[in-house]
Order: sequence, then C-alpha cells, then structure tokens
Amino acid sequence: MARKLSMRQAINEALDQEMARDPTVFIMGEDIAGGQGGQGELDAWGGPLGVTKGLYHKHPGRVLDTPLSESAFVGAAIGAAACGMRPVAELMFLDFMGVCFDQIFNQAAKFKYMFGGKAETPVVVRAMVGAGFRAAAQHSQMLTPIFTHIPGLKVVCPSNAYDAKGLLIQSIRDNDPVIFCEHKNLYGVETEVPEESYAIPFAEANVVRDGDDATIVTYGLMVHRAMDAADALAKKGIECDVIDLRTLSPIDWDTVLDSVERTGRLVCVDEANPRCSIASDVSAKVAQDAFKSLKAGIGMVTAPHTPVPFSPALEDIYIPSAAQISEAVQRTMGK
Amino acid sequence: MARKLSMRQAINEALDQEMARDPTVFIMGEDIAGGQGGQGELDAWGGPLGVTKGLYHKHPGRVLDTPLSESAFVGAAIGAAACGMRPVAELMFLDFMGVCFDQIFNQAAKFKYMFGGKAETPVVVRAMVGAGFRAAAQHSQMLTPIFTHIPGLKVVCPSNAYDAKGLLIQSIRDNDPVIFCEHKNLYGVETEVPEESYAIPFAEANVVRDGDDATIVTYGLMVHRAMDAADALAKKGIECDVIDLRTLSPIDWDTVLDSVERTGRLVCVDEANPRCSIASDVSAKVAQDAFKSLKAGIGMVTAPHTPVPFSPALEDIYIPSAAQISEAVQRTMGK
Amino acid sequence: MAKNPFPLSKEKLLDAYRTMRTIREFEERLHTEFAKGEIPGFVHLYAGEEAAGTGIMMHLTDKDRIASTHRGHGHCIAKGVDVKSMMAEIFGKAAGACRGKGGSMHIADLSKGMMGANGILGAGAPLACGAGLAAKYRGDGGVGISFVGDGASNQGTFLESLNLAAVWNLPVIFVVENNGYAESTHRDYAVAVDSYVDRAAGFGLPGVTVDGTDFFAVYETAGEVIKRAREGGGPSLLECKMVRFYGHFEGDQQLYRGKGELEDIRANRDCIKLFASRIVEAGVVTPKELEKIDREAAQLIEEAAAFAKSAPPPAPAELLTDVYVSY
Amino acid sequence: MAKNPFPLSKEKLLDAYRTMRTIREFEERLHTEFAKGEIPGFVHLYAGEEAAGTGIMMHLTDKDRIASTHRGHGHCIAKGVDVKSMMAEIFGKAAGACRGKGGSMHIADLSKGMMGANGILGAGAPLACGAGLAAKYRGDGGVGISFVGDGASNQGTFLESLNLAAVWNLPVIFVVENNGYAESTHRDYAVAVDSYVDRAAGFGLPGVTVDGTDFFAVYETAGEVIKRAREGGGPSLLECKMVRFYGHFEGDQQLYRGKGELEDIRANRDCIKLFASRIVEAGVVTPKELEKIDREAAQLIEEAAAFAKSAPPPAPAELLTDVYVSY
Ligand SMILES: Cc1ncc(C[n+]2csc(CCOP(=O)(O)OP(=O)(O)O)c2C)c(N)n1
Ligand SMILES: Cc1ncc(C[n+]2csc(CCOP(=O)(O)OP(=O)(O)O)c2C)c(N)n1
Ligand SMILES: [Mg+2]
Ligand SMILES: [Mg+2]
Repeated sequence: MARKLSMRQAINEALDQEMARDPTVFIMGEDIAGGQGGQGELDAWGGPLGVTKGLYHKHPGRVLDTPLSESAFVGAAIGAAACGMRPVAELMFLDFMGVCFDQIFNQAAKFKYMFGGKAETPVVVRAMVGAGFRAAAQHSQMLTPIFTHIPGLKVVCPSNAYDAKGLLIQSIRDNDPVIFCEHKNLYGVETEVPEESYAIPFAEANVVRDGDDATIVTYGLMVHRAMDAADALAKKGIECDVIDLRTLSPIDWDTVLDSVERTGRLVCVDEANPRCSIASDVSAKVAQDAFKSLKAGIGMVTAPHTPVPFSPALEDIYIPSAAQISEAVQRTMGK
Repeated sequence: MARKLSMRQAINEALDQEMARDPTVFIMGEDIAGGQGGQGELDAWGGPLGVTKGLYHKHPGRVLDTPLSESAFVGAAIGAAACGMRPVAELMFLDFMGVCFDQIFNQAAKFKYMFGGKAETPVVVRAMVGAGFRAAAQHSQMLTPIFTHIPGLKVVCPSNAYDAKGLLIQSIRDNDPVIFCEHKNLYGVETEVPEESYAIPFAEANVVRDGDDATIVTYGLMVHRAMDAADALAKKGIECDVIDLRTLSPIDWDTVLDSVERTGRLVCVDEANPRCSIASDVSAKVAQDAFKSLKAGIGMVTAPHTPVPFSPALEDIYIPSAAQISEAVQRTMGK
Repeated sequence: MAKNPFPLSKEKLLDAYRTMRTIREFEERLHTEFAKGEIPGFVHLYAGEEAAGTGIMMHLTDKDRIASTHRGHGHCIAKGVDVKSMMAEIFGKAAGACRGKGGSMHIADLSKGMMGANGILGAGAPLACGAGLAAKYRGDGGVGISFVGDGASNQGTFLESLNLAAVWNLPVIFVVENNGYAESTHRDYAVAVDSYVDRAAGFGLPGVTVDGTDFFAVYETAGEVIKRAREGGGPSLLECKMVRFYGHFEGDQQLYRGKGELEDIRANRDCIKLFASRIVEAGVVTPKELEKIDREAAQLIEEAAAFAKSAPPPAPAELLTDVYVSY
Repeated sequence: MAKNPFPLSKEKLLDAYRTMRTIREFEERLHTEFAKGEIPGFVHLYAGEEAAGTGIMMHLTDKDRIASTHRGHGHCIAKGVDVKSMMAEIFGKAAGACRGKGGSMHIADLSKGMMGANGILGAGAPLACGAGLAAKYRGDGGVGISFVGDGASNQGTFLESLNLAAVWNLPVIFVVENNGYAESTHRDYAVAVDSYVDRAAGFGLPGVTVDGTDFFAVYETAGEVIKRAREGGGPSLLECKMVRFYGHFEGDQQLYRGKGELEDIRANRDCIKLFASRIVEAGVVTPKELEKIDREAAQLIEEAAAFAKSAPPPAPAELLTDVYVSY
C-alpha cells in the first residue's frame, strides 16, 4: 500500500466512497461546491479549503450548497437524518457552532434518549478545528471538550490521513450524531491510505509509540507534537507510550489505563483551553481509576486560558509545543 | 441579622439595589416583567418563576421585556455593555444557550482579548440551571462546564440566598461577562440575608464544613447533598471538609489544594454530566498539583453521561445523591 | 339528511370532530390532574387551538412529517400518536410514547411522522426542512410541516428556515399558530408587522392568514398549500389566528389578559363549538352523533388516564439506555 | 469654479474622496503584500465598495457606533480608526490597533465608535442594537449601525435583530452590503427575494435600496435614515448594491465569476472613478486637487506599511494579558 494521500484527499475519498455505496448519504455546506447562482464555474471551490472539490460533478444532486444559515442547514441535516437519510453537513469552522449549537446539542444529541430509543439521528457534522492558521480568536478554537461534554454526541478528531478516512467512513455509518473535527493544519499532511473503503471503529485509541517510562495521551495535531517530544526524550533515554485517542467520545479508557498502569506516569496534551478540557478529563479518569499505579503527579500541557491570539508571535506560543510536552514528561520523572 | 430571604428574593433584592445605585444597570428578558402589549396587568409575571417581580414598577423604563430572540437580545445586552452600560440579561433556562451561544462565547468573552484590552464588556447573563424540576432534557441541564471552558467568561453558581445576593452584586460590578447560574431548586430555600448591599469577591470558595478525613468539592444544589453526606459520614466518625466553590471561573484553587493537602482525600461532586466537567477539572488540578498529598484515588460523583430524563423515577436517580457522595468518600478511605 | 355542503364527507367530518374532541378532553383532563398535583413538570395545553392542528393534519399521511412545539399534544393526537401512550408519557411512565424519558414537551412517534414536540422555540423549523429535503430526495411526495407560535416566530432558527426552504424549494409548510400570546406577552409587543404574510414575503414565500378557529378555513387553505408543496411548488407559510383557553402553562394565573377576555373567547371563539354548530345546522350530522363521539372521547381519555396512573414507572436501568454511555 | 450642485461642501467632497482613496490604497497594498506572503491569516478586501462605508460614515461622530463584518477595513478607515495602527494590526504587531491580538478580522476602536470587525457572520447586528439601546438610554442622539453582507443577511442573528430593533424602536440602521457574492456563491442562489426592502418590510422596518457604487446615492439616503433614527423615528434597512474588486479573501481565484465580469465592474462600476468624474465634471474640484490627495493617500499607506513591517511583534508576555487567567 504505497499510495499516499493528504488528509484533505483522504476525507474527500471517504465522502466519495460512502456516497457511491449508500444512496442515503449526501453532503451539504457553504460553498461546498461553490459557484452556485453565478455565471462562472460550478464546483468553483469545493469548500473554502477545497476538501469536497470534485464531488459535485461526480454525485449530481447530492452536494448541496447552502445559504449562510447554519441553524437552518445543520438542523435540516439533522431532520433529514431523523427521516432516514445519512447527511454530512460541513460547518466550515467549528468556531461557528455558536450560531447553531442548539440543533446539535438539544436536538440531534438528545432525540434518541428523549424519545425513548425510538429515533436515530445518523448525521455527521464536519468542521475545521485548531490554531496555527493565523486565523485569530473566532476561527482557531478546538472546542472538542464542549462537544465531548454532551451525552448523545460522538466526537472524532483524527491525527492523520489514514485515520481520517477510516473514521469518517465509520462516522457516516454510525447511527448517532458525530462531530468530526478536522485540524486545518493537517489537511496537507500525507500518509499511506488504502484505496479500498475501510472503517475504523470508535473508542479504539492508537498507541503510536511504545515506551515504559511515561504515557502521553493526546489527539489531533498534538499527536505530532507528542511524537516530536517522545523522539527528543528517547535521546535522553526516556521512552514514552504515545496514545492517539482518535475518538474523544466514546473514548478508549482501557488503552489509557493499561498504559498508565505500566508506566506510572501520565501527561495529557490538549490543544484546547485547559478548564474542563479533554486533558483534564483524562487526568481525572486516571486519578480515579489508576491512582495506585501513578508514581507522580499528572502533567497537563494545554493551550493557556486565553482566546487564540492573531499575531504569529503569540499564536506560536499559544499552541502547546514539543518542548513543553517533554518538560512535562520530565517533571513527572522528577527532572 | 435575623432577616431571612429565599434565593429568589435575594436575587430580586440584588437587582433592585444595583439598579438603585447605578443608573447604567438595567435588566432584560422574556416576560421579565410580563403582560406587555396586552390588556391586563403589567409586571404580570416577573419572569417565569417570579424572580424579577416588582422591579418593573420600581425602575421605570429599566426592565425590558424582549421578543423571543435570544441572539438578538443577549447580543444587544453585550453591545450595550461594550458601550458603557451594565445590562443584566435573563436567558430563562441556561439550556437555551444553544440559540445564542455565539454572542456569549465568540463576542462577549473575546472582546477584551481580541481588541488588545481596549474593550470592556460588563454584562451579566442570568439563567436557571439544574435538574429536579421534572422539566426534562432541554430545561434541566447544568452546562456550567461549557462556560467554564471558555476563556474570558466568568461563571458563578451560588448555593444559597446569601451568596446569591453578594455574588450577583459582584457580577454586576465586574467588568467581564459573567454567566450567573441560578439553580431552580434553590429559589425557595431561605437563609439569613442582610438588607444592606454587599459584594462577595470571585474566586473565594466557602468552606461550609470542616473535617480532616476527606475533602468534598462542589457547588450549587450539590452543596446541600454534600452536607447531607457529610452529616451522615460524621455519624460514622468520618469528618469532611465541604467546599462550596461559589465561582467556577475564576476558581479558588488555593482553598481546594490546601484542604486536600490536609485531608489527603478528594471527592468532586458535580450535577453536570461527567465528561470534561467541573468535577473532572478539579480532579485533574489536584492530581497535578497536590498528588503527593493524595492518599487514595480521587472520587467523582456526577450525573451519568445521559440527557436528563423526564420521569421522576429516573430523574431522581439521575441527580447525584447524598448516599452516592458518602459512598464515594468511604471508597477513598478504603471502605 | 341534507346535501353535504362541506369539502369533506360526513365520515371525515365526524373524524375531524372526534380528533378535536379527543384533544379537548385530553387537555381538560391534564388541566384537572395537574391541579391535583398528579402531573410532573411543565404542561402547555392546546385547548382552544384544536381546529388548526386537526384541519392541517387531515391532509397528511404517515410519510408526511411534522415538527411540533412545546404545545404539542394536539399535534400528536391529530397526527395519530396513540393517546394512551401519550398520557402515560406525560405521567412519566414506562409505557409512555417515549418510555417516560421525554414527558409532555418531548413526545415523538417517528412511525407516525411525528418528529417531536420541542422544548426549544423555533427548533422544529429546520427539522421540518430536513423532512422536506428527505422527501424531495426520495421523490415520495411527502411534506414537512413546521409549527411555531407567534412568539417563536421571532427566533432566528425559524427565520433562517423560511429562507432555506425558499431557496431550496422544499416541500415544507410553516404554520404560525398565532394565539396572541407568548407566555404573558402579547403578540403585538413582540412582532412589528400585522400579518405573517408580510414576513413570509420577506423571504420569498407565499403566505396566507386564516381564522384558526374555523376548521374549514384551515382545512381548505392547508389543502391548497400542501398540495402545491407535494407537486414541487415549494414552501408556504400559513398563519392561523387562534385562541388559547388555558394559561401559558398550567399554573399560570393569566393576570395579563384583559377583563372578560377569557370568557369572551370561550363563549365566542370555541373552535369545536363553531365546527359542531356548522355541521349540525347544515343538517349533515345530528347532535346525537356528536354526543356519541363526545362520550367515546371522554371514555377514551378516562381509560388513558387510568392506564397512565396505574402504569409502572420506568425501571432504574432505563436511566442508562438509549444513549451511548462512555463514562 | 462652478456652483457646487452637491449636498456637500467642496471640503467635505475632498474628505470623502480622501477616505475612499485611502481605503483603496490600503486594500491594494494588502493585496500586494499578501501575494508576497507578508501577511498572515485571512484578509478580505473592501476595494470597490468604498462609497458605501464612506457615504454612511460621513454622517457619524464618535458617539455613533458601528458593528462591522469580516470585510471591515473600509469601515474602520471611514470611521476614523488610525491607519497605521490598522496596518500594524494586520501585520500582527504590538503597535496594532488591538496590540496584534485581533488581526484583520477583529480590528476595533471603541473610542472611535468602531465596535469591531467580526469573524462571525451576522454577529454585529445585535451589538449595533445594543449600541442603539445604550444611546436611547442616555438620550444622546447616537445611532448604531450594523453592517452585513448579502450572504450574512440570511443569518438568524441578523434577522432577529431586525425584529428587535423594530419592536424596541431603536436608533439602528441595518446596512446590507450586497456585493452579489457570499464567498463563491451568488447572492441570487441564497436569497429568494429580489430586494432587501421586502425583507425589511417583513419585520416592519422601512427599507431602501441604493446603488452602492454611487457615493451620492448612499450619502443622501443614509442621511435620511440616520436622521430619522436620531429623532426617535426608529430603525431602517439600507441595501447598498455594490461590487467586490478582489476575491472573497486573498488567494481566491474567482473562477465562479462570469467571463469579463471583473473587467466590466472595474471599468464601469468603480465607485471612486465615478465619484471623481462627477465632482470634476461639475467643475467643483480639479483633477489636480484629486491627484494631490492620491499622492497623499499613497504616501500615508506607504508609511503605514513601512511602520507595520518594521514594528516589533508583541512580547511573549502579551499572550496572557487582557483576559482573566485562572488556570
Ligand atoms: C429558545 C427558547 N426561548 C425561550 C423559551 C421559553 N418559552 C417556552 S414557551 C414560550 C412562549 C412561546 O410563545 P409562542 O411561540 O407564541 O407559543 P405559545 O406558547 O403561545 O403556543 C417561551 C418564551 C424556550 N422554550 N425556548
Ligand atoms: C456564522 C458564520 N458562517 C460562515 C462564515 C464563513 N464566511 C466568512 S465570510 C463568508 C461569506 C460572506 O458573504 P457576505 O455576507 O455576502 O459578505 P461579503 O464577503 O460578500 O462581504 C462566509 C461564508 C462565518 N465567518 N461565520
Ligand atoms: Mg403564542
Ligand atoms: Mg457578499
């Protein structure tokens, strides 16, 4: 399997293959094709970052451009899902959740429970997350903890192209609403991706590196920073497990707990803000269920409790770095 | 100071006194007076649970009923705050945040930072939180963790009438946006409340009970459950510190860490759902900064990871109970 | 018997009467039970508004889907949701339509095309667009119906949906149930246009206002706009001007009403009385036939209430079912 | 010199020209710098749309407040925000209007009544209502102005605000800057009414459409609606039909435009050219006077760019200031 795809291409391929496989799948979003109503090219954009490019002509009538009304179109995706379709709605930036959150957390997330199991809402909301794009406070947030907090939602955040394809296919086939978080700084990163369709099950974390000295738990872009940190630490003789959670809700506690039981040391890394974060969530779980194995206080490396600053000089230090991670690991080792 | 007020009355008094003191303070919300446009009584409701009753006639022109458009009116409160006013907007149920969250988390919360310190947004958003009212999945959520996650917001949740008055007065005077969470099941509960105006500073937790065996950290209605648990435990010879956080952001880490350093045992209680909750946040902080003092794994007692069920039979077991709390404390003691 | 001057057969007229009577009985029973403290939570009654829901729903089948409001009992009954399971739901019992987990504000039955009452104002509008979109995809001729109150008509979610349905040409009808009040606030305080037809026009939708207490007016107009939607003619807005017989929710003292207002609407704008006298006066049905239905409806509700009261609550294990639990 | 047939003194006409030229220079400079890779992030240019912001802002003072959009540079400049500090902001420098923390999409200067560009569509509308409400409270005659694009006019937040302003009778003007596109999607795909006047009417607001490339049309109409608002006459909607000279954001190839479309609008609908030829042809100003302003504007922008480039970035400690940090 030598073929390499960028995460952008992998996502495109997942959408393409699922649309081909299942006639109830369709996609919608702002400029997801682009050029509607005008005199120029159709499929002029394929989404602002080109992720859906090409699908419009391949799947006629199933790539819907929307007016700039997230409550209405995300809600329509949810309603269509409750009526037997499998829509994938693109919210562009997850930061825009604030104008349509009700449809996600009070509607989609709650139908199954509120209606006594008599409704399914197989909708996927895709959106870009994360900092590093110099896109400032309203276009750079992670916000994964907010969705993870809500029962009834599933939250996915791949760290690479291979996972993105398999997790998106699983998300589309899943019968619950899924928030699919795409880190915009990973779109261009290539990995080997099989051409055939495959699904990666939820709640199966990926141990992307093995080591017995400490456990680093993270997801998304931070997996790469954690790997950099682990490489640097290995040079100092410190070997780390690096766990890529892949799905934040449901979450694979077993892999996390097993690792900490072996290493006795935990550092949680989260690009989100610190309070009530994924990092704090994982820390709390371990402090509850694997306390006896812990040899040192848990380390957390997160963004600071501030909005995302615009200036590259500030944004670069806003985002957790490999150096911070390796320091945190060393702190857990008393260094 | 023998005068007793219910939390409902205490909140009303705080609004009344601040409006009398400061002409830039005004309040708005749906049916916050009530009867507008009709043929019957004005101030017919004073809010759906009567909290603002009587203010309409006392402060002419400063109690504004709104159309049912939370984005518009909460946003207008935020805009007015940025223009030098100190509005208090009532969102009725915090569950309704989903239709206006952008104005709160991308606008109010971020102005000061995004604009390089050149804006202040002294707005208060009051809203009801919590279960136990048989109001089902869309009118019973805590959601405090979501707001606590967001930098730039302050989050307050009083457990009694005395605190409610002092914290609301502080919230109105504070120069940052404050989410003021009123537990609907506490409105009727009376405590002694001084007539004169007073402000309770933020980030000052209240140690409502002393004990050296374990620390229980909580807020809101759960303070009462924790006290019940502590009473029951005392009968078994187990003495607990019970810490009422009062404000969740900013949060008083010192009081929490001091207590755990003394007791060595921690149980975090949260009426919110468990993932990325206040309970997990406090647990993580302690596992990070007071690990050496911990004698046992941290205990967490939260609502389950489900929406709030309607049926009283289910809702009653959804809400964390004194029994669950006391069991959790005993577990930390190896019992 | 006289010749039937109505657009419905005698049988259908009696069906409509039965639906309306059933709703009225249901709501009056809830009113009584609530006052006795038997019913938990918030309950919003549809009494007085029956003609609207009934007149619209008579055009629909199970493949047509509706998204309702907090005031949803009438919509449920008219859409064919089982009355016993509704009553049990409102009492919080395991035999409830949603196994006791939803309650009055969240009754749904997807198999009947009832997508749920909704505790969030305006939230049903996009859902109905989704139903219309799904129907359009499938080409099955189905429609989506969104209900919204006069107050909730100011929600952004609803307003966005008008535009979405218009630009996507969806088979969706937006029904504005204008009962004059949002909680205690009069409609005229919160909406600056006289007619919702104007609002619809602002989004490029045809709109029409009818007297929602006149079953026939609702029935005929709904028929037209639904037919147009089914045939690909796109969405419409239908405003029904109606009256609310009880408080906003049970417990409301209604001090905001004008003197004599309630007495007046009950005496002169009772949609069921108006319907009954029209069909009786035309000589199409007899008072006896209606009385029989009255008795049957009363009987049905009596049975439903007895069933609901004696039914067991959900088992504790139900707390954790029907949702992915990862913690 | 001929008699001045315009509603503005010669001095004011030259002011208007200077503002528009400054905006154009500013935006063209950003276009060049962006292409060179000097500017981080997303940049949306106001070039081609200068007459609208300028014509409106000439009626305002610092106590009048505007809430802008993602395409905010022109509004900032017309509202009097310092051009150097803007340029430094867009380059992410400590001397920026927001100390480098906001960037292009978040320039604000409350002291000038500029409440901020905004990265969230429609979000400015309630903020402008708040400004209007504050002014009404104080009785200071101030107004709030909300800017929104044709695409963002479909946001619920904006639509709710129309209603709020109408029912509260706020001194607020909703300016719809209709440049025909939302990103790559044509306005006609996303809005089903021909005119925003209809949409305003749906909320009970007077609305008016003007040619936004005609400075005088904007200026005069804005004057009327702003005057009415100041005098307690309530809100209005003002649609400006305009054209966008560059892509949605820098980097956009604009393949969605029709053949020759860009050439045509640049040749025939350049609001600055149109303005200049009107005032020159009327004999009120000379080409020389305008050329002088051209040079001064170019000089100003040159200085601003040089300043921005050489200015130091914010110190690392700035990361944690201007927000309550509790963790
Ligand atoms: C988003 C949101 N805001 C506020 C409420 C509280 N609320 C419930 S019903 C209601 C009044 C609704 O009035 P209207 O839409 O006219 O419907 P009616 O009750 O008259 O049937 C309000 C304010 C809510 N449920 N959801
Ligand atoms: C709530 C929200 N949705 C989507 C976007 C992404 N976005 C930014 S600008 C834009 C197009 C706006 O078009 P229009 O309102 O016509 O303004 P213009 O760019 O033409 O000035 C979109 C979709 C956003 N910033 N906020
Ligand atoms: Mg109403
Ligand atoms: Mg536009």
